[in-house]
Amino acid sequence: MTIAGRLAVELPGLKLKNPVMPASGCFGFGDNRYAEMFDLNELGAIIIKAATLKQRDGNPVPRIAETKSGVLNAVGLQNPGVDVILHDKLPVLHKKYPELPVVANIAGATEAEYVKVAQKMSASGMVSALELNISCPNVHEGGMLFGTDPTTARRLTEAVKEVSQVPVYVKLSPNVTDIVEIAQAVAAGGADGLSMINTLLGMRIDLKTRKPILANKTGGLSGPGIKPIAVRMIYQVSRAVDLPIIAMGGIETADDVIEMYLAGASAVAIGTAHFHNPTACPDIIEALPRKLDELGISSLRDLITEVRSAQTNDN
Amino acid sequence: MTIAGRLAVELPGLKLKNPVMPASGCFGFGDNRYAEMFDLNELGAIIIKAATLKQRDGNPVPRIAETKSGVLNAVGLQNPGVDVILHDKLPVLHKKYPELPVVANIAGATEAEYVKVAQKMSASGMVSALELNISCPNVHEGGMLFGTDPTTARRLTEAVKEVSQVPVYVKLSPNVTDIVEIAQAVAAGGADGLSMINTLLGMRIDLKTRKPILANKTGGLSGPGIKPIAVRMIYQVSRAVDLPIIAMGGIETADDVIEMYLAGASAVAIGTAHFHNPTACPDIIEALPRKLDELGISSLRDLITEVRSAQTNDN
Amino acid sequence: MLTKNNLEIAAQEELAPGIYRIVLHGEFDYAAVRPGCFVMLQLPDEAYQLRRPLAIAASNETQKTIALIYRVVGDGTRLLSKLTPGMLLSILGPLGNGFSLGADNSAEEVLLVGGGTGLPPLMMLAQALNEKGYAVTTAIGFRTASMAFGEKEFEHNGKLLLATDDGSKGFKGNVGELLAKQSVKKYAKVYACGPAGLLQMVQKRFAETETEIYLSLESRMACGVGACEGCVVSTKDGIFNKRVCLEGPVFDGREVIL
Amino acid sequence: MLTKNNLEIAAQEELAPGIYRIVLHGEFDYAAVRPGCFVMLQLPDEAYQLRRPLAIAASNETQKTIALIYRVVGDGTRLLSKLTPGMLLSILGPLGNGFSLGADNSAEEVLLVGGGTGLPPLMMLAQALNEKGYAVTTAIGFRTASMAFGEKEFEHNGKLLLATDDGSKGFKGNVGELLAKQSVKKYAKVYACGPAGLLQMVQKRFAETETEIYLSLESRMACGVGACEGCVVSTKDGIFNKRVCLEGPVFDGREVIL
Ligand SMILES: Cc1cc2nc3c(=O)[nH]c(=O)nc-3n(C[C@H](O)[C@H](O)[C@H](O)COP(=O)(O)OP(=O)(O)OC[C@H]3O[C@@H](n4cnc5c(N)ncnc54)[C@H](O)[C@@H]3O)c2cc1C
Ligand SMILES: Cc1cc2nc3c(=O)[nH]c(=O)nc-3n(C[C@H](O)[C@H](O)[C@H](O)COP(=O)(O)OP(=O)(O)OC[C@H]3O[C@@H](n4cnc5c(N)ncnc54)[C@H](O)[C@@H]3O)c2cc1C
Ligand SMILES: Cc1cc2nc3c(=O)[nH]c(=O)nc-3n(C[C@H](O)[C@H](O)[C@H](O)COP(=O)(O)O)c2cc1C
Ligand SMILES: Cc1cc2nc3c(=O)[nH]c(=O)nc-3n(C[C@H](O)[C@H](O)[C@H](O)COP(=O)(O)O)c2cc1C
Ligand code: FES
Ligand code: FES
Repeated sequence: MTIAGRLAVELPGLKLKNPVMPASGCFGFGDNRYAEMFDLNELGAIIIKAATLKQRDGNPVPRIAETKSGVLNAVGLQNPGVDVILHDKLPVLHKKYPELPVVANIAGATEAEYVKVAQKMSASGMVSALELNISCPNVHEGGMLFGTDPTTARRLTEAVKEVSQVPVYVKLSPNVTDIVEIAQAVAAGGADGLSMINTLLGMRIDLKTRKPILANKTGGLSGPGIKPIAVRMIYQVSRAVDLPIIAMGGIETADDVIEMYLAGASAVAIGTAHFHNPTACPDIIEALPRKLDELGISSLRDLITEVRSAQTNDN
Repeated sequence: MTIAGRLAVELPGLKLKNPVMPASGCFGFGDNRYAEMFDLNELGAIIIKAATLKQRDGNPVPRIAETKSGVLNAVGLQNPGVDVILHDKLPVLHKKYPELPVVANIAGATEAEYVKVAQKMSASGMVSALELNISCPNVHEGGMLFGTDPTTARRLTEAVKEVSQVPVYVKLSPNVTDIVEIAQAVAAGGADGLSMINTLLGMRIDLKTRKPILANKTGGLSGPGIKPIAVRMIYQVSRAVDLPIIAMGGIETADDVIEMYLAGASAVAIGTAHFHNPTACPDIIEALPRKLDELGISSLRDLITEVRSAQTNDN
Repeated sequence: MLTKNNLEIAAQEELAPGIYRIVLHGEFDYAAVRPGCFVMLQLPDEAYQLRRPLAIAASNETQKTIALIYRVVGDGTRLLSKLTPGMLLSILGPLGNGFSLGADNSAEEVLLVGGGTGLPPLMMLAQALNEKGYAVTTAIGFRTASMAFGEKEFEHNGKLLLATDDGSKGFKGNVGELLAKQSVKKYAKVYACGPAGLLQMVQKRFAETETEIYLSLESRMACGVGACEGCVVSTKDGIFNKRVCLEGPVFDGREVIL
Repeated sequence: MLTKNNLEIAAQEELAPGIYRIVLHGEFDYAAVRPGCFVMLQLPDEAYQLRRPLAIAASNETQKTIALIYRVVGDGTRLLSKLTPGMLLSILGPLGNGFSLGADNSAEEVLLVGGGTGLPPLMMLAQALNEKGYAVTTAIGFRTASMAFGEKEFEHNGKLLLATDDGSKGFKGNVGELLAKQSVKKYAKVYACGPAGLLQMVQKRFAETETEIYLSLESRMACGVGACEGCVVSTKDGIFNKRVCLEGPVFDGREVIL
């Protein structure tokens, strides 16, 4: 498969005809009714819901709350487990969309669990890259705890890199004092790329019940309200670490995509935007060429080069 | 002066007829045209703009950018210096509104500077409390650096407490991995209360110039988009630290105020809401009694007691 | 194929205090609508990230209209109630499985039980069942007489049992108490939609009977299409194994765990 | 006393591609309006936290209307351009110092220089100066003829010098080049509003003359009332010592540092 065109981008393990992919957890395994609304072959890639070693039931409901320009979720990594995903979910996805690159988001409660999931997933031949989720704020064991300490993050990255047969993108948590430090640690651990950002830890309280709306109490905040935080973090990290970044956090439009590229991104993922605009991905893909024209950008590849070299001069 | 009524609350140094005060930096020293729109005597208190030892010019413009349900600012603590404030600003405020409690936000580049400002401010007889700003994301020296390391935060609190003649509220930064740890540190340092949250570090990039909109590149994100983060942090901290909390971060309505109380707040400050609703404070004060009726809450004092005791049972 | 469409507000009226009926006009997959289906409605304000799930109360393919009936409970429905004819709303749907209607030309007796905002989907259901020949009885409850709505529609399609908490109209008490005074064995099917307490009451009341039980659930939703795992519910077969938006909102009352 | 008022959109029209004139009707402190004043307009969408500063282009106390003229540059002005008569907009104002007009019944020659969205406040200014007896000359520039607006208003109140970048109407070139061909010594006052480049040109051109220079500045604003220090500008007397919203937007061209 060759990729060409002004929207095409190339990242470790990912030759993408365009940079747009649904973010993990917001598009299941492609097996939902959003898939009736457009052809998933139009996507640059898809990042599937987190996979853990065993089936996870997730958190009690309510799992969803709304905030101004944001959404709180506490799904808690519900998934049928890596074996079922490899056996039931990915073959169906692969069969329906043979040319759609798949990025598998993986999570675990222990390093050993992460390693096993990585092993199985990457050996399947059905995924192009792994997205190492060290940033889920909604589970007590594992998740975000791996993403807030640089030493732990580095060690986990090394362990997963050791077994993975495909490139590994580490998905960073924004709930840290210094994201650059974590990015540098996972880079030192051998990460092939970064995915950022995961959700910010938040809460809503119901005035009548006086209790948090989410059964889990806290949840992860996503959506356009967090975009400025994502842009800042990507800007800081891309200047400090020489790894490609899959950007996410409140992207809704082609403008937002370009803003992420100007911050230092190489590709983008769309999560929360689906909830109000189910065709957010194809809409953005369609709008991008016009936006590039308007801004005098020849191609996204060129834009990446320009931004990265401007960064060097900046420093 | 006695305070009574269902909106009255009492915090160290602050006997407030209602819990609503403009947040630091969003209402100057009361010397702006918002003050034409309502009588500042209606306010519970006012938190004035940060004071530093010497005059500060602040950051270059643009200093303001808009985000979805949020605002980025990089004013950079522009102020005329503590002496001018004490000589020109506070006497005017005091004369016009003799019964309006004033909380003075103070900042510095070094511990010595903080201490001097605290000394002068608290000795003036014109302020009821200090708000120790260890969380400004928009200045390079000092500011947020004092608020992200527990040891530094504790030491600074101790130093300021030693000289202050009025209670000290420490204003915490949300840009940390573990806000509870910082809150515990400043509590150990002798803080009389907490103010939370300051702004989150963010950025917007202009698509045409390809540069950050703010001249300072990054800025502090405020407004309703960050409210869920503020609620979560106040909820966590109020369970871990036995200090009254002045809550801020996206409050726009009486509902938001009650949500903050349910999270663990004892009073509230309103910042960004002024920019679209200049009478946000009096509007909230007017709406609160109706909201209390609706929710069957007899008084804010009772609500604080109920929430704090429910917290104990929770733990 | 699922589509989102911009439908125009054709009319909006307040049926009872805080209860509105809004009629939307335009392209829609009318053929796919079944009683119990819902739509995800986008509010015309960018601060609202989530579409609101609302049941379809009526659908008219000829006139190209659907009607929704909603209660103002929060900011979103409050904004919706202020919108005026002519404005466009983005509607995703129809979604969900809908009620199982059973065979045509049946003369079986069926019971519909509703409360609060559970009534809208039952209105469409009552009509569909009546048209199929079923003998429909509907039992609904309100706080007080002035809050009642939908009576005419239900009476038009069968028998109506009305309860009000304060007795200002019909039976004094809630629907559960009303039904407690009745024999319910005769009903071949019972369909219920409303607050959790009402569904639990129906589930319990009919547990020992032969009656087929269909319960329509509510859940906080993000996607509405089975993509996010936000709206799950447990059944006898597993924990959180069903999505209200995709496998529901109607569940077998003997399977679902409330 | 400053107030915010809900004014009703009375009319909206597109004057030139992307340039709109909106007329608002209702209570407002008309007496306090001076040419060069602005309002802070709230967009009817909760995602927008900041009001938009827009100059008052016309004000009519008898009819209780103000007019604003704006260019669509971003999301906020795009939304504004889609709003229709009858809707209410929250307006804070009038704000800012406005232009210094000088004595009544003067016959002095004055020059107005404008470009882009700097024209609206000059329209009101031209009329006020003309009414006072001044001999008003206005020099304005556009990219091309089809983008021009306001010509009639300025011609009605004095002499108009028009430039277009492509020469499709009037002088070919920008306003600076147009003025370079003229003697400007005769003007007692010059008033300018527009992009930074234009203001700098005026500042430079008149530096060595006796002419009073009034420049109206733009700045990104949060409060618009002097509360946030967001909109500062430097003068000869100090760094960032003036707020565009409160001490401005009009500054003495010999004091302000651009
Ligand atoms: C399948 C389904 C069908 C429904 N049909 C109807 C109907 O026909 N008429 C009607 O009045 N109501 C119906 N509801 C409930 C309706 O969705 C909520 O009342 C509405 O979303 C509240 O929105 P709000 O913005 O006013 O409240 P807010 O509290 O401001 O909403 C905040 C968030 O919580 C969600 N939410 C709040 N309450 C509920 C609830 N009870 N159920 C699900 N989500 C909720 C909102 O959708 C939104 O995402 C239905 C719910 C579901 C799941
Ligand atoms: C005193 C004053 C008077 C003005 N009068 C007019 C006028 O009469 N006609 C007109 O067309 N424009 C005028 N402007 C500029 C106008 O405010 C902006 O074009 C407008 O705010 C852009 O809003 P937006 O949402 O479309 O753009 P966005 O880029 O989406 O706005 C984002 C934020 O940036 C601010 N912003 C963007 N551009 C400018 C700018 N050039 N100046 C100030 N803030 C900006 C917005 O107010 C908003 O806070 C004036 C500005 C000032 C300061
Ligand atoms: C409902 C929901 C479920 C999510 N599940 C996952 C997940 O399983 N793994 C993960 O790494 N991120 C998960 N995320 C985070 C998103 O992938 C994304 O990082 C985040 O939402 C920010 O992007 P957005 O603002 O575009 O949604 C989830 C987000 C949402 C809203
Ligand atoms: C323009 C602006 C200036 C601010 N200046 C200060 C300041 O000087 N000192 C300080 O502690 N916080 C400052 N803040 C932070 C606010 O006091 C407040 O903590 C924050 O904005 C969150 O509240 P809000 O969402 O209600 O605005 C400033 C905020 C804004 C928007
Ligand atoms: S709402 Fe997303 S799966 Fe049901
Ligand atoms: S915009 Fe706030 S001081 Fe001018």
